[in-house]
Amino acid sequence: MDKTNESLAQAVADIGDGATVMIGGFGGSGAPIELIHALIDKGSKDLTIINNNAGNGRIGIAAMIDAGRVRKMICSFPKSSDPRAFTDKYLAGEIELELVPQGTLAERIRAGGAGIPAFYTPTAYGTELAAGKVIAEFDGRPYVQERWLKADFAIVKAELGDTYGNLTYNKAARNFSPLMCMAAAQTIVQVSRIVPAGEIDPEHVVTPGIFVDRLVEVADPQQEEALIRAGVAYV
Amino acid sequence: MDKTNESLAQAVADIGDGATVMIGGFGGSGAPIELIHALIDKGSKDLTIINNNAGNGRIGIAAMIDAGRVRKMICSFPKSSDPRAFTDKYLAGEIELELVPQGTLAERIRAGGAGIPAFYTPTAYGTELAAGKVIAEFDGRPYVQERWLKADFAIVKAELGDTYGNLTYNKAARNFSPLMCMAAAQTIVQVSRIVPAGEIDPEHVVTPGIFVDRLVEVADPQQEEALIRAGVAYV
Amino acid sequence: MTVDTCEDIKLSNAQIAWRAAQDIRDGAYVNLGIGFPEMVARYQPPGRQAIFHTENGILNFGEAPPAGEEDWDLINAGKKAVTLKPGAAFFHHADSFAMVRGGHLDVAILGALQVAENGDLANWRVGTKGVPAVGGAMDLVHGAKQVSVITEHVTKKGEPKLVEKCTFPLTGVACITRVYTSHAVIDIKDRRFVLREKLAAMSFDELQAMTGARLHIDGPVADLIVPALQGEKSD
Amino acid sequence: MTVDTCEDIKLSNAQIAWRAAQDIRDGAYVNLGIGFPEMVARYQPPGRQAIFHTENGILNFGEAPPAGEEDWDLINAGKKAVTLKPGAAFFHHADSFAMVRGGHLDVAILGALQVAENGDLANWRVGTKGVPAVGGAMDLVHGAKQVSVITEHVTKKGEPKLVEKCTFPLTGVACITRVYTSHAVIDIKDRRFVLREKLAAMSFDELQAMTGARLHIDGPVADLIVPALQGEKSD
Repeated sequence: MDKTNESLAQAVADIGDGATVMIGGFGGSGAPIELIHALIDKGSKDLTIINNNAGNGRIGIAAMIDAGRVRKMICSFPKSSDPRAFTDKYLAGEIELELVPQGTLAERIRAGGAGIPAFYTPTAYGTELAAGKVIAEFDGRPYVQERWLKADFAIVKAELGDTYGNLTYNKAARNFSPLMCMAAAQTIVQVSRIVPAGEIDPEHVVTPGIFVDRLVEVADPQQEEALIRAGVAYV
Repeated sequence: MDKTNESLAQAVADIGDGATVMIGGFGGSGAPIELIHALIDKGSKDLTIINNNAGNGRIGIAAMIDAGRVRKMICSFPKSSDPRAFTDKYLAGEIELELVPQGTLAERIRAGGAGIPAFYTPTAYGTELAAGKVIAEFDGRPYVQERWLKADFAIVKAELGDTYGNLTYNKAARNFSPLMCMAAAQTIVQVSRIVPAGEIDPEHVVTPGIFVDRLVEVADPQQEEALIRAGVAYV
Repeated sequence: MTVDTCEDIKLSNAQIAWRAAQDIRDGAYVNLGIGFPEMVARYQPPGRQAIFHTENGILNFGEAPPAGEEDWDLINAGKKAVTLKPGAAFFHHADSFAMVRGGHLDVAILGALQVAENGDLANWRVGTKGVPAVGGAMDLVHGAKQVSVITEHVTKKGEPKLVEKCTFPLTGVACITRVYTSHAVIDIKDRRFVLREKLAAMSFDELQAMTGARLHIDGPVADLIVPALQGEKSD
Repeated sequence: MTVDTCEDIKLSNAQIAWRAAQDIRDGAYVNLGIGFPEMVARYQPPGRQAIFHTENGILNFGEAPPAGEEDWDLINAGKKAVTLKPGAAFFHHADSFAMVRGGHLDVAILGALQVAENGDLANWRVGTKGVPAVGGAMDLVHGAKQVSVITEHVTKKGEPKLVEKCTFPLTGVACITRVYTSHAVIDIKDRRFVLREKLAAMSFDELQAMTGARLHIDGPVADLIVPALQGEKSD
């Protein structure tokens, strides 16, 4: 029943070539840097990565893109303070982009986790991001049909995790992570501290353990934004 | 900015005849008994009530039905340990029933709060509860289209509320209430204690204040189940 | 009649529940329907621990508290008071049914009026009279990796409950994959009943005579062996 | 050219932001787009307090912390470090965009490349070159009771930004109801630009000459009066 994994390498060991991987975080807030780097070390390629952004600087998702591991990005905002990794590959036609409005991205991921294959949203109606999509009118207003988004794996960063996988997050680092935990076949979480079951107040659990498969403790996790400001590159 | 109301009567003062009202609670767990009784006292009629159940015994929603105030119930399970109030009116053809599977009821309410006019679910496909509904196939599997559910008012019970309307709940009394807070034009909450803004840890807020319009403190709220076991009737 | 004879040699409800419990692996997330299925929780094999989900928003709840110590905000879907185990979590109804509809449960075990050979289930309503009430049944049948039924093999009148086609209103279409009865364990595979285990004291033909659709043999048929059990009262 | 003359007498960005801030009532829930719109937060009238929402999951955040004291898990949608005010709340991205899409925000204020007389907005992309990035813009335009734009009245090249029909890719259709420019305050009503306020130093004809679609008069036109402001740097 204990979901603890001994190492980052063990936690990502079965993420194979061609996998679809959701990665938590909004910019550097909540980015699971150690898990991303473990996945780079593993060497899996042809990945489809789902994240709000598309990497920044030379670490994390940007380092994964630099290393040529990412076939496709599904995101809302592939720009950042140092967007070279994605921009270069995109302009060279070496990486595919599915651009999704941020709220639609969040809702598609939640729908994937909640067993809702499709829903309607006003977002993007009449824009090029709705091109080719089913349109339907409800109560006299047009809406765009959007499909659920699922993944083979989610890798996210949380604050506390008990051995059953119940999670809390740190401040706005929560962002997409609770949704991604729901929408992936296998959810892998790095937490600052693993605690015994019962240590997290049941009222304060943000992600219930049913959505979590593996935990790995990274006691003093790196913060992407701080690394970028320090000019760190992962190679 | 302070959302505190002085009295229960003040909090429900503008719930008029013909209103659609979501009422939090699952059986007696989370039932806002004092707000329901204040609404009975106000005398509004022809109400459409949305709740998981349809009242129990002679108090709460059952008392409201007994008093002839409810035109229609939208619920998943109009049975209880003492279901006379609803059963009598229903069998006499004096109350309308829209029966909705429990998960679909929850999701329709969430959709109402989230601006999603319709979604697809596998639930009820092939059953009489999907009769007349739009069916669509996704990835080879049939799904039922369901519409959002909104209300003019929600009346719910919470545990702590700060003056901005941020809420916590007590245990499983949470149930439908956070969804109903999202889906109503006006959300009215009875809380065991109103605290100054800043007293609830931002990490522990379950319903953010943006979904709450009015708070009223009911320091020692009655518990429906306990009242029913004591044979209490509200007349 | 063969049927009458075999009614004398049959498993009690507790024994059916015991048998179903043996197939639940350690760490499984399980939802047990209201009533008879709740008995399954009593018979978890030593060394295994399932985590029980209840629709009204709890993971990892435990047995009823002693009489007089109930907290009526801490109840299960059957509105009975429960307790918490370490590692429990509370969540709202939309998240709860995201767990269900999203396929996050490993096992759901439900009661049945009828099960058809194609996996259709009827368990929510006998006819068109009285007050209909569906609760979460229509969600749960689409909600788990394995959806099983526990049931008497025939009705009190001796009529088969395993049938070619359900005559009662459906709960779900092609949703049941395993049936534990008072006389047998039967899988539903390729729209057929496939016999896996039967009471040693009865012949295949005797079992077939009690069954409203053809029983198929596809692989070995084991003896259905269940210990004598104490405290068989269903609550 | 009239246009050049009027460029000399115009509001600064800070002054445009100030003017927009005057229309935000006490207790309003407000989302400010990344960049220029963020300036609006600085000019809340005395005695009024708006509650600011950021897409990445915070309500009631405050100003940036002093340099060196940033917590990079506590950022806004522009990925800038922020602080919390008392009564703040954290939530995940699906809940955050439920607030947006569900119409729970009172005001959203966005920047614009072009606004059309029917309320269409173009603000996310100039053409088809480079890396496209949409973020939450397409959600926000459908997300508030009032969706306003703050903008220069014309581009740096003197081309009108208020037009009959947007030529840049659309962000949303018929979504903008008010425009605060460097020269005027204009409502969009019945698919027409209706002038509400203009700088006293310019004539209606001068303003019309800077505007790419017809300006209508429908009720009084007030002078647009804004104080001189310190610290006008946009961040």
